[in-house]
Formats: sequence, structure tokens, C-alpha cells
Amino acid sequence: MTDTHIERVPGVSSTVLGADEIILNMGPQHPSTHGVLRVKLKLDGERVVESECIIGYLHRGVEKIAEHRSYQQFAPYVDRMDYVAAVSNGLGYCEAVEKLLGAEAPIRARVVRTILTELQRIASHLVWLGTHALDIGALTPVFYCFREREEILKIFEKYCGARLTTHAFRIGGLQYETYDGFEEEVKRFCVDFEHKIDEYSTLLTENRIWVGRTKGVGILSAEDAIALGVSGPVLRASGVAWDIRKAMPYAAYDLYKFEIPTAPSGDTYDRYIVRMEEMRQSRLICLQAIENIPAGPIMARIGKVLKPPPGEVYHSIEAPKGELGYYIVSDGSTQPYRVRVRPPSFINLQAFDRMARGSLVADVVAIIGTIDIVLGEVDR
Amino acid sequence: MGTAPIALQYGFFYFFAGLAILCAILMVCGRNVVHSAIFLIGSLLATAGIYLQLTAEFLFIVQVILYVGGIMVLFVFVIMLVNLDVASRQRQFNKQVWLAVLLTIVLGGELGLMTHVDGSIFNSVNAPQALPANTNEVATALFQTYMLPFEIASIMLLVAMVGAVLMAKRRGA
Amino acid sequence: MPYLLPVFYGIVIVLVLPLLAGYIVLLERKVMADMQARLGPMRVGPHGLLQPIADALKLLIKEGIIPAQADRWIFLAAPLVSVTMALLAYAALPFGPVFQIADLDIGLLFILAISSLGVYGIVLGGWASNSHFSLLGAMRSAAQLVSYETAAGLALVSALLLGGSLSMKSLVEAQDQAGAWFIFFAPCGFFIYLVASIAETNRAPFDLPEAESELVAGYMTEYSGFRWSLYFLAEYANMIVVAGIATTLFLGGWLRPLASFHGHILGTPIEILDIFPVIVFLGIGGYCFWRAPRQPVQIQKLVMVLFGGLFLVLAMVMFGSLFVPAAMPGIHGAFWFIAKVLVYLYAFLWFRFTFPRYRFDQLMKLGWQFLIPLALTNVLGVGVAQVLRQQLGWNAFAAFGLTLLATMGVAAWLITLGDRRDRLAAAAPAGGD
Amino acid sequence: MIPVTHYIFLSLALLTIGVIGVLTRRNVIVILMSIELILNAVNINLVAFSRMFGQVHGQVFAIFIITDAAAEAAVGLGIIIALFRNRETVLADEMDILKW
Repeated sequence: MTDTHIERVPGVSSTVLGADEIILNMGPQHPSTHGVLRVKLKLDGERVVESECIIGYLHRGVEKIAEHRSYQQFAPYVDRMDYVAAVSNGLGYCEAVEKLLGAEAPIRARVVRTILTELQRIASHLVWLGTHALDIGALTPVFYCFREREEILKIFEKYCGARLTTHAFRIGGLQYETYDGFEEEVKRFCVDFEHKIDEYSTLLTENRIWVGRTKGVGILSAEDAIALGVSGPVLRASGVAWDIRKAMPYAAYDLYKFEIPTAPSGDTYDRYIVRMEEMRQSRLICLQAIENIPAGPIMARIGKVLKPPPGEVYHSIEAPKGELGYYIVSDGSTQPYRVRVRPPSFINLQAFDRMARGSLVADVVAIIGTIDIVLGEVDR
Repeated sequence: MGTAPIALQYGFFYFFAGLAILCAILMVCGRNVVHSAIFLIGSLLATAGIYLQLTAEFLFIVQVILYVGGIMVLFVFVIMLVNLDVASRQRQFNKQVWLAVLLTIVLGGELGLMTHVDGSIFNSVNAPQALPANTNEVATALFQTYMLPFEIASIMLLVAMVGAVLMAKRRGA
Repeated sequence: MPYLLPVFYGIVIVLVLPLLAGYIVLLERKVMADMQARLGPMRVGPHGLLQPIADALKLLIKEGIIPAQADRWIFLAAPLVSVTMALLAYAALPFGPVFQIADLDIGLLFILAISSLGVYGIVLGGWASNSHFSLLGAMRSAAQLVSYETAAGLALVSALLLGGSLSMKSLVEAQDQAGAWFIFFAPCGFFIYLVASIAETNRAPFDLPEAESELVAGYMTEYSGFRWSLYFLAEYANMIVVAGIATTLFLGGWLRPLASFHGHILGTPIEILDIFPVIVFLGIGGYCFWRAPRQPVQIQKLVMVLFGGLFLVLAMVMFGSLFVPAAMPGIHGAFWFIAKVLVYLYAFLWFRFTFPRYRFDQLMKLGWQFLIPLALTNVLGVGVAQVLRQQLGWNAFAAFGLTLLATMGVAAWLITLGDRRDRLAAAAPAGGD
Repeated sequence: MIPVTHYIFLSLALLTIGVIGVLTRRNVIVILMSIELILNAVNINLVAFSRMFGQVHGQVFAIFIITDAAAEAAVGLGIIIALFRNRETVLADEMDILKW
């Protein structure tokens, strides 16, 4: 008996019949909990009566670390939160500190940031698509997705030398100028990528089994989503057209035209559709931005030692998974007094119980996948 | 099989008969219900072997597919559904052992009496008659001579199916 | 020595099958890699050709762990049950007009009966592991196998109606006499069996008993090493069995395509197809020789040449047997049988890499509400067509075409019915069963 | 040919074991399985006599009995599930009231 997986309700004999309930622990070591999430399911047969997400297996105290590092030193740490979207994390942090300093990155830096962040969004969504499909049993899309993600990571590698935890941006702008051929490579990727999305779509969108496994599964109504503070594609799939890129533009998003994809019913299929459409939109943003990267400096003049004035700031961006917010309190020293991160995965995960109740064990896997959590970000 | 030497036939028979009885005893005495089910499966398979020795090939297949592959799977399934760890630790037998012993004696005595009184009744018409490849004949009998019972049996199965579903269904659902 | 030959065949099968299963796994991984834009095993031997042997060795020397709370004896015995039943089924499978261990009168029923026992290996193994994931896997497996056995059996009945026998050998001969494989008479039966057989062998998209993303490894969760590999072997052996059944009943068994035609096509006699096996083996052998110098390591070049030589020898055997009338049907029959089995298995792999997994209730719905009614309709249709053709003297094409259309109509009706039911269920408030 | 008496004694042995099971065991599932054993014992008799008379009628009857066993098992197990759901027990002597 793998005792870590089985707990019986004390005093009650447990059966699979529904005479009473069994408690099944999925994780923290389970192939489809996306890392070390542990979900405690109270089952009636295979039907979920109640669920509880138990987190913290990947806690590293990122927020505490910030208090003992200078502002620049802490920047690489944020890459390790949502490690499949490190560029977005970096963007949020850098902009938050810039806001604290009252500085702004030059326009060229902001455009390059936008391009890289949108590429990162595509990469993050590709990881989500691949693993989500894998969870539901489609073995092949993950390889297609990683094939394209590889192209994006190559661009990152050429730009800043790292693939996963990139530390691509610096407070005040960029450290590196774009490399020769950057525009062409991004453009080629974006042009090719259109057909690639269609390829994934062919595999899944109208596949009867896929539709059967995702439609009507894990429904989250708009009211619930807002009440739970859910953001990002999960919120938009419930029909709420809320996107920080539009609502509170940052970087260079106000320069480009793009749409906020939404879907009406808030089920797993809708979230799939929304994310697929977001990849298309990101591709369009990249194409617009790459056409015209303004010339100019890439770094604002902010000095070598950062000493923001005392005060506090909250800055949030639309990370691939939702609203990624940084709340930074400065006491006027070179180190932040307090950094608090609002990670989208952590908040979105709170909707899990609402989605999972009444569904089957197999759906739980689909629901975990559709929230698109990264445990590095949930646990920090 | 009909042409097999008689010694081989006896060997087959005693092997399967012994197996059937051994498994049956173990089944009744077993503490764990799953073990009981496994021994019953063994007993049924041994019986299937005896059918084969009796050149009833079709019945052998029916026994294996229906009994072992169907009914017993259902049993094992239900055992797993309701398997209580406590059940195997409780007292397994009730207080009717004396009744069982009595019945055994009566049944054994009855048969012994019959063979004692006229042992020839079973042996008189013992001339083995060739029954080669009887699947066709079984089919003919089943679909022509016994057409009506066959249909009745199918209706009975239908009724049983509906009944089982109703019975096992959750109340109020 | 009539008793010795079957024993010899049996030994050959028992010895060759694990190797064959290993190479089917390699083939699967190569096909999967091809579909997934990658290379698959390339390290162990040239193009991964020695991978199965390495895998087998690894599994054999791996530690076998028995969970402390497991029901020890059942835990040990369950994989053996699975693999025994899988191997026993080969007794009645005709690999060719000669290469068959026993041509039983009720061969097909025998195979079905034996493979229906294989479920015990899974169920008992899952139960004995004493783990919730295993138990859930075992119960799913029991329910799934019992359900899809019905559909598969009914699908096979359509072929039996056409062949008029239960003996595997005479079923193939009936297809020879009929002039066309039974798949052309009862395509619906074939496709129902295709789906049901995937479900019966627990392959994706019906691999719920071992659904990795849900139940870790289902009934195999607690197994490791050698005993795990027995389950693995049983799964692949069962795949070959169901493929063999489908080949025998629907795809003409060991018959060469167009075996019963003796005309000319474009001036060449149709018998020219007999050299197809020779060409296949020559092609594979030639490819091996062509790739041999391109291998990075000396030993890999050698292995590649050895494989090339093996296929050349096979090609020579195929070619030589063309001139020995006594040996030709047996050898070429075995080739065609195995070729068809591989084609059938290719469909298995193709589905596995293409489709997501069904959910359990959807699986049951598909089985009971679609496949079984459709299989019943198909049996009825084939029966009616047989009567039309034999009693009323209809043209075979018209009779079977008509029934095929009717069956397809029923299928479409069942699909729309199911969809409507799903929509109604979705519209109704959630909850309940 | 083995004399039919052998089969009858085998059948009797199985029947008796089955009856003992039905009478003495407390677990309903085992009782149900014992009943299956009894039916099985009867089948041996039928087939043996069928062989003895060289006719298939006995086998046909055995097939009907197996059908009956299937029906009985389905209903019986359905009852067991229903009982278990309500009473949390599979012991026959604890099922001693008519309604709950």
C-alpha cells in the first residue's frame, strides 16, 4: 500500500461504492499535477465531492530573499517564480521598480520588451497546450508545441544567453542591444507560427474526444471568477474582457492593435479556445512591433546604485497566466523593505475547488491543466 | 479426445475432478473473499476441463467465456466494490454447521443407497456413443428444438439485467 | 510425428514472441517519433535496433518490489495469469495454412474464451497491490473489458455469418472461395472490431485502466522489474492476438491480396504479386546496407550489415520458395499474415498518438450506446444480406451495399441521438448521476 | 469411457461442498458463489448423461443453466450492492430485518 496516497476516513470503512467517501491524495508526486501540487480529493465513487489544494512543496521564500538583496540583485530571482514565463516576471519587476524610481525605460527598450514578452507568452501558452493535451491523453501535441517553443527559446538565447531563466531586462531598460538578425528571426517565426497554430487546431479543436473531454468541464461563471479574483485567460474564458495590456497599458502595448479574446461559457474548452486565440494575437503584436523598432538608447539614466525614495508601489502586468502584480515598499535604502508578489497561478488555483466539485477524477486532471499553474509561482 | 487411450482419459478426469473438489473446498473455507472467488474460478475451470474430457467442446467454451470470463468477473468486481477489510477479520461461519453435516450425510447416503440398491442403473447404458464435433448439433438443438426456451431465457436475462440495474442504482438518483 | 510439429510451433512462438513484442515496441517508438517530429531511439545499436534487447535485459535485472501490504501470492501470480492467457491464445491462431498449432473446430471461440480470462491478471494484480490507484485501474479494466467484449464478439459474428464456421482455418478458406475478404462484405463489422479491440487491449484512447495522467499507471502502479515486463508482454501479445483475429476474420488471413483472381493486369499475370515479399525484404536489406557506412561507430556498422544480411537471407528464402510449390504457401502465407497484423497494429499506434483519452463515462457510453447497438444492426444486416444473396439470388454487391448503407444510417442516427442526449444533459442542472 | 458414476460422485461432492457453503458461511458473496458451485455441479451431471446417451439435449440444458446462473448472479450482486449501500455489511445474519 502506498500509504501516502491513501487515507481513510477514520472510523468509517471506506469503499468505492459511495456508501461513504474515500479520500484520494493526488500528488505531490503525480504525473499530472504539474509539479508538486497536492490535491486532496474527497470522492464519492469517482465523483469529486470536495477538494483541497495543498501547496508549499516548492516554497523557497522568494519574497523574503528580496529583503536582503539590492533591487538589481533581486531581479534574477523573479525569473524562478513562473519559470516557463521568466521574461514576463522580469518585465513586471523591472517596471515596478522603475515606477518606484519615477523613471521610465526608453521607447526602444519598451518595444523590445514588448516583443520578447509576447514571444514569452506564446512560449508559455505552448507549454500549457502541450502539457494540457498530454494530461488529457493526446501524446503528440506536446512535441509540436515544444518544437515551436524551441524557436522562441533560441531567440532568447541569442538575445541574452539564457533560455529558461533569462533575466532579459534590467531596471531602467535593457542591458543588451538586439543582436543582428533579431528582427528577421522574430518575423520569420511569427510568419511561420500562423500555420503551426492551425496545425495544433487541426489536432484538437474539432476532435470529438477532445471536445467531449473539455466541453462543460470545470465551469467557472463570470461572477465566481471575479469574486475569486481570477485573472488572465481563465477570467476571459468566463466572458470578462479584462486585460491589463488594454486596461492599464504598460511597456509599449498602447502602440499596437490587438483584441482581447473572450469566450462565453467558462469551461475547459473555452479556456483552450481563448489561449489559442491569444497566441494568434501575440503573434500579431510581435509582427506589428517588429516592423518598426524605434532607434535610440536602450537604458534610462538611473544611476548604478538604486535608492528609490521611501514609499510603496503596486504595478501589475498581464503575464501569460493572468495578472502578475508586484507590491514593493521602499524605505529609501538600496534594498526593498518588502516585496509582495501577486502571482496569477496562486490566485487562479483558488478557483480549483469551484471548478472541480461534481466532476470526475479524470476531469480533475483536465482542470488542473486548464488553470495553467506553475508551482514555482504558486509556492514562491 | 474420443480416441485418446482410456488411461489418459482417467488421468484427465481425476486431475480435473481433484482440482475441482480441492478448489471448491478451499473456496468454502477461505477467509478472504477474493481468494474464495479465485478458488471458485479454479473450480469452474476444472469443470470446464471435465466438459472437454466429455467432448462437450462448446460447453467448455461457454463455461469459460460466460462463467469464468463473465459472471466471475462480475463477482470479483462487486467484491472489490464492497471489499471490507473488516469482513475478513470477522467470524466467517454461522452456527448451522450441524445442519450442513446432516445434509451432507443425507445426500451422500441417498446416492450410496441408490448405487447399493441397483448399481447397474448408471452403468447399464454406458455404451459410449460417438459425439464428434458437437457444436453443430448443439446449435441445431438450441435453435430448433429448444427455440422457445431459448427465447424465454433471453427474456429472463433482460429482466435480470433491468432488475440488477434498478437494484444497484442509487436511491433518489 | 503429428504431435511434435505443434509442440515445435509452440516453442517457436513462446521464444519468438517476447522478441517480437520488443521489436513492436521499438517500431511503436519509431512510428511515434516520426509522428512527433523527432527521431526516437538512436543510441543502442544503429537506429536503436538493439534497444529492445537492452530494455529486456534492464527489466530482467531490475529489482522487483512487493509492497508490504500487498496480497503476496496474488500479487506474484497475477502477471503470470495475464501473460499465460495471452500466450495460450496463440494456440489457435493460423499464421499460415501450415503454421498453426491446432486447428480447433471452435478456434475463434477458444481464442475469445482464453483472452477473456486475461482480465483476471489485471483485476487481481490491481486488487492485490492494495493501492487506490491500482484498485481504480483494476475496476475500470474489469468494467471496460466486459463491456467491449460484447461489442467485439458481436462484430465478429458478422464474419462468422459469412464464413459459416468457427474454425480459423476454414474461415480463411471461406474468404478464398468467396473471392474477397470479409472486410468488403462487412466493413462495419471490421471497424467495430477495430475500435472494440483497441478497448480490449487497453490501448489509447481507451487506456483508462493505466491512464498515466490520472491513475499514475493504473493496475501496474505497484509493479516493477520483471513482473511489470510480464504485463507489458501480455499487452503486446494481446495486441497481436486481436490483430490476428481481425486479420483472419476480415483481412483474409494468410491470403495474398487478389489471391482468388487469376487474370492479367496490364499484360502481367496477377501472380506477379508473389514477388512482393521479396521486394520488401530486399528493400529493407538494401536500406540497411546503404545506411551501414553512415553509422558513427564501427560496431554499429557491423550490426547494420548483420541486419541487412538477415533481410537479404529472408528475401532469398522468399524468392527461393517461389520455386518450391510445397513450401511456398506456408512461407508466403506467414509473410502476408504478419504483414497484415502489422498494418492492423499500425492503426493502433496511429490512434494512440492522435487521440486524447476518453473519460470513463464516455467510454462506457461509446461501448453500450453506440458500438453494441451498431454491432447488433450489423449482424442483422449481414444476415439479411446473406439471405438476399443466397435465397433470393441478389447480386452480392447490391445486397451488401444496401445493408452497409442501412448500417451507416443507424450509426448516424445513434450519433445524433447521443449528441442530443449530451446536450440535454448539459442543459439540465448539474448534479445527480 | 469412464463410467458415469464417477461424474455423479464428482457432482455430488461439489454439490455438497456448495450446500455446506450456503448453509454455514456468513458472507453473502460467498453464499452466492456457493450457489454457483451447486449449479455447476448440476451441469456436470447433465453433460455426463448427455455423453452417456449420445445426445446433446443435456448440454443444451446445461447452457440454459449457465444462462440462469448469469441472471441469478446479476440480480444477486445487485441486491448485495443495494444491501451494502444501506447496511454497510455483507454478512447474511446481520441482514435480519425486512425494512430499514
